[in-house]
Amino acid sequence: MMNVNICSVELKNPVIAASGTFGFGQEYADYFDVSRLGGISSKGLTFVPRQGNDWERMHEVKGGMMNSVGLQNPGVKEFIKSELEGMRNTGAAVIANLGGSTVEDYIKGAKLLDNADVDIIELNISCPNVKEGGMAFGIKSCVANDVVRQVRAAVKKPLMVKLSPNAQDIVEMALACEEAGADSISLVNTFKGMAIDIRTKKPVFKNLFAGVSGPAIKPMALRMVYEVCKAVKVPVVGMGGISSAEDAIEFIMAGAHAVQIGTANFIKPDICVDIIDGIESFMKQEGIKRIEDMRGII
Amino acid sequence: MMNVNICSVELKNPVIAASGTFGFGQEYADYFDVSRLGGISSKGLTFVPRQGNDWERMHEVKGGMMNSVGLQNPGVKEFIKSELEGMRNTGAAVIANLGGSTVEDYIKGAKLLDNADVDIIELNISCPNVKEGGMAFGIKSCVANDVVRQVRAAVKKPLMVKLSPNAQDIVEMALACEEAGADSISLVNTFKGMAIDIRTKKPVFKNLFAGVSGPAIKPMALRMVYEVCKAVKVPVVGMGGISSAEDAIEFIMAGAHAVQIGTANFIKPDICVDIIDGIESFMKQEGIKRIEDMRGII
Amino acid sequence: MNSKYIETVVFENEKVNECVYKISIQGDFEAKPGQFYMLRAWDEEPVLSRPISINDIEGGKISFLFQTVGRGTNILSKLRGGDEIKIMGPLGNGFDVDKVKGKVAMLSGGMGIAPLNYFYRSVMDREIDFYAGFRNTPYGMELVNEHCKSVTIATEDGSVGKTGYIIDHFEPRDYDVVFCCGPEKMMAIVIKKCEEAGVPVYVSMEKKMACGIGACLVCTCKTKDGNKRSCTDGPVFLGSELIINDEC
Amino acid sequence: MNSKYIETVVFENEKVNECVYKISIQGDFEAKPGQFYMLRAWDEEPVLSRPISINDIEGGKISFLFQTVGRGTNILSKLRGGDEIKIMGPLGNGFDVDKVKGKVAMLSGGMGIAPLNYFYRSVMDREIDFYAGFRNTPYGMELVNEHCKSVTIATEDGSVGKTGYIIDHFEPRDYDVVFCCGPEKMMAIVIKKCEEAGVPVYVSMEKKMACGIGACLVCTCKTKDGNKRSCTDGPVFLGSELIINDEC
Ligand SMILES: Cc1cc2nc3c(=O)[nH]c(=O)nc-3n(C[C@H](O)[C@H](O)[C@H](O)COP(=O)(O)OP(=O)(O)OC[C@H]3O[C@@H](n4cnc5c(N)ncnc54)[C@H](O)[C@@H]3O)c2cc1C
Ligand SMILES: Cc1cc2nc3c(=O)[nH]c(=O)nc-3n(C[C@H](O)[C@H](O)[C@H](O)COP(=O)(O)OP(=O)(O)OC[C@H]3O[C@@H](n4cnc5c(N)ncnc54)[C@H](O)[C@@H]3O)c2cc1C
Ligand SMILES: Cc1cc2nc3c(=O)[nH]c(=O)nc-3n(C[C@H](O)[C@H](O)[C@H](O)COP(=O)(O)O)c2cc1C
Ligand SMILES: Cc1cc2nc3c(=O)[nH]c(=O)nc-3n(C[C@H](O)[C@H](O)[C@H](O)COP(=O)(O)O)c2cc1C
Ligand code: FES
Ligand code: FES
Repeated sequence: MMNVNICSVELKNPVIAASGTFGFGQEYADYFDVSRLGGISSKGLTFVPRQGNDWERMHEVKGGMMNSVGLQNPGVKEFIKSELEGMRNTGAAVIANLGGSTVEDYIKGAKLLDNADVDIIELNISCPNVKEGGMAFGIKSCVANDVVRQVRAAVKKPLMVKLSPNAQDIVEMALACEEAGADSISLVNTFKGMAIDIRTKKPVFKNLFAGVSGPAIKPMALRMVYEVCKAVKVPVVGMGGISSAEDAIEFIMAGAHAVQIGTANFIKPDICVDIIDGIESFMKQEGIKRIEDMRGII
Repeated sequence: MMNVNICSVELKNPVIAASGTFGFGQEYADYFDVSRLGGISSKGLTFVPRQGNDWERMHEVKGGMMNSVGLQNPGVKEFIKSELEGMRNTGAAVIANLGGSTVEDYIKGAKLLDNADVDIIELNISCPNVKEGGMAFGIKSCVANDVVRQVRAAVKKPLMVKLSPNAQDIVEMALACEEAGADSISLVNTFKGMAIDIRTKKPVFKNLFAGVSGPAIKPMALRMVYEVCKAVKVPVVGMGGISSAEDAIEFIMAGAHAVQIGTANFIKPDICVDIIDGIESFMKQEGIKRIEDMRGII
Repeated sequence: MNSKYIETVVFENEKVNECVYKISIQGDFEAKPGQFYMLRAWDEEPVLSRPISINDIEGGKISFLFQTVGRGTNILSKLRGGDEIKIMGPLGNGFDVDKVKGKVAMLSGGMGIAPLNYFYRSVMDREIDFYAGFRNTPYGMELVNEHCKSVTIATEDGSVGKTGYIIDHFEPRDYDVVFCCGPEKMMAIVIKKCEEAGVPVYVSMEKKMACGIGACLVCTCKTKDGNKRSCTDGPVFLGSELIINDEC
Repeated sequence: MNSKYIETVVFENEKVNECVYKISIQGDFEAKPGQFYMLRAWDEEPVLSRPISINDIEGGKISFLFQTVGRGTNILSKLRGGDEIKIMGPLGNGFDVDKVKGKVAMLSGGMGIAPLNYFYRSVMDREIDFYAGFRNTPYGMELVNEHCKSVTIATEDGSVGKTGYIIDHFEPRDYDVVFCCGPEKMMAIVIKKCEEAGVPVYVSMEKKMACGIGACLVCTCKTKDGNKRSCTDGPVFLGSELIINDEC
């Protein structure tokens, strides 16, 4: 009843833990049965290991938080060697989130993942916290089209492309990625925001800007997901501020095949289970048989 | 100490009540001495009177609200006849916020205001709640450039152009408006968002989308104000989610000459006074003599 | 300035039933029946205050009767004596007591009893037929039950009084004027019934509000005379002036 | 699953001074000194929970000593017995009691007393010199004062004990190992002093946290072995491993 199919990968339910908020899937095992999840998107990986950003990495704001982690990760190779098995053992579908600074890095990372035991590669062309890259690919759709096309040509695994809400035109961006061969679109990543420490009279973040996530961004994220669902034919995975089953259902009704839960994991460690159970009981109450029966219903 | 000068209009302090949240300036008189305000921006006016949108006009979200009022207003003529004197009598600088569906309407409205006793015309090219117009001007900078240029040619009064955060490129947009003759830039208007009623399985708003305002949008608004301040030479008036003196100071440190307070008026009717007093006491604590001494200090 | 915005404390918060509470606040309050206050017992979240009608002003206290619906009323329900609360009001036009003349009916549906209680107190000396509908157990009827000679109660489950909706037990033809407060659907039917019978009916509208004082225009009702603000032009409207449809 | 996330109620919330409170919760708690919990007494706002060290576990209760700083701790300060609270933990590596050997100094600055109280309780049988600095009136020192033979207190205003910063009255050379918890600036100085004296020092870092369990990487400290998560690899680090600068 709850199962969904995204780029020919079957998820037991439409709830996926979002990249960067759920480590490599083990950290939450003390708090709930992680196998309940439809899927887990790994911390953003890059071909080369990264230490991430210095200085302040987090700042809380009304209705959410800002982060500037800057893709700290052990690199794709080390991920495959040390983390993948544990992630696979969670029993949830394994989505490898891949960032990059250059097209070459994306391709090299994607090729390694293509030969590893991951279900889906989620191409993050939208990380606002890495100066040299990522974000650069997520603003203009022609640039995105190019990187997606090249990565597509290099791998066989299902390719999900994760969009930035900071794109100049989110619909054009989604269409460009679909045209370039994306099997699925996920959105949104964090919104580019800023904070100033008025006592020190300096920006809170060394990079000046950081990514805003959490309930505060939900109305904008939902709008973008709706617009993209109307435009593309490939399945869409929606996210941005989801913190309840009701929120998740809104995204599904807007047309999303599945949803990802990020910041809300910090509100309550087993919130994904509440959301899964909440969707199921809503469907029972409303006599909705399958997820697809309410997908895009509005 | 607190006074600021925007397009040669002197405000006694940098705090302005934002358009659409403060009526025509009288409504709050039962709650505080409205003459304390630096300025008041009127409810959005159009050349032709408008009844505004039907159906639901408001939906509360985490950290803010969504509105779809749709520029209900008595029209510029009636404003000048019945409301302007009262607004003038508040003792705050009078900013007439002008919306429109066509360039002709903008010009006709602006000309009437040009001959009336208003201090500044704030050209709203960014209202997301009017299907036929407004928003159309606020997305692409070439379109904005054109309307601003034509209105500029038609009026002598100081022209402040209010940008939408939904612009494809906020910096390009600001530059285009400056180039077209704007004496000042104000930003941001509301973010385009969406909400779905999962029980009725319908969008909450008849227009599908509505404008998000309030504390939730502050980090994004501040970032945009900062970027625009870096780019343009004309004075910038910043807004978006400001609900405390600290927030206001962040915008000023990001480079804004003044700030506008919108949704926060609904949190506490005399919040503008708290913000004015709070800025003043911060400056005393920090030994800052004039507003411009902390403007753009970061 | 004698501000209508007051930061004060709760005197008492009484649990009336499973999901209905009555908050009282001490002070020297004066207001018209049918007026309301914007209540707030939190700092920043939720962003907006909640419009709640005056349920009573009596013995140096104002009281509000409310039902837990969502975020705001749930916070309100948890308040205890001494807790901070901010109230802004009285707001709105209120009921016109001068219109309470001749044969008068008051009609409440569910929580609609809240403003009608205080309205009833203000005109208790006159002859009024009171009709009150509830889903199940009635509440908030003490004053009316004690003083009103003609009280008709209906409950949807028939547990008290007549069974079904109160409007099914109400006939406007017998009256010179009708006052009604209840769910939108109920009021729509009452307006229609009264129109057919040629009897004026005053209804209190419940629209979502942001400012509560006429500045933001999110609370408008469609009327024959254009869009009107429920918070200042209302919440009480003459039924025949409203354009009632699924959009209002 | 025996979850480390518990929804429970406050047993007592004691006001220690103007801006310091001690919350206790009943239950059968077990944890290492220096570990912490994520506390939350609100639904959605603020979004994040607040990391607070274990101040004591004793008599079937766990307690947290905290200072009001901003949004979260202000809500915590208003809690009363019976109010709902959610706690997640114990988290972090904690202090290693086996390292408490030879001549030992414990050093707290301000609220740094919070974890050191429970640490002290766990090793009370050993000989420890305790140094505690406060801005003005000391707090949270009951256990230490009662049992510790050597307590040095300094207050910035000189109202109690020595005058000035506690670090000015502390000489690491005399010790085999030092444990320290206090403001970042103080710890930076202590680390430097101990390094110069060749004495190992363990410090408890206070970084902003989101998940508290190692999943989000917002709480990292720079160490000679790369970035480490304060919430799981810490909060206790060996001073000589940290790269201390204005960025950490
Ligand atoms: C003039 C007026 C008088 C009222 N008097 C009473 C009263 O005496 N007793 C009582 O129980 N209720 C009364 N209501 C309804 C009451 O305002 C809502 O039940 C309450 O706002 C719900 O808030 P919430 O946070 O619990 O619900 P949520 O659903 O979380 O609220 C979300 C938003 O919708 C608004 N909202 C939700 N339901 C309503 C509604 N029915 N009317 C207006 N806004 C709504 C809220 O104010 C808020 O902005 C009155 C409403 C109005 C307009
Ligand atoms: C492991 C650990 C143990 C701690 N133990 C204690 C303790 O026992 N007693 C005590 O009083 N304080 C302790 N702190 C500090 C405490 O977490 C902060 O004072 C508290 O989070 C401030 O929250 P706020 O909402 O009141 O402040 P705000 O300034 O509103 O908080 C905004 C954000 O910054 C974070 N933050 C602010 N100050 C700090 C800080 N000093 N450290 C970490 N995050 C911060 C908050 O958690 C929140 O995410 C500890 C911190 C850590 C990391
Ligand atoms: C601390 C943190 C780290 C993140 N790291 C990544 C990342 O490495 N790769 C990525 O694609 N998205 C990353 N994100 C973005 C989230 O996956 C998600 O797109 C975003 O937070 C919006 O969803 P939310 O509001 O539910 O958190 C991160 C988010 C947070 C809060
Ligand atoms: C109810 C409402 C009505 C508004 N109407 C207008 C308007 O008529 N013209 C305009 O330029 N902006 C309008 N705005 C936008 C505000 O002026 C402001 O740009 C926006 O709300 C962001 O600021 P805030 O977060 O402080 O509210 C409106 C906002 C709200 C909430
Ligand atoms: S609520 Fe703002 S005008 Fe009525
Ligand atoms: S707080 Fe998330 S990793 Fe430490």
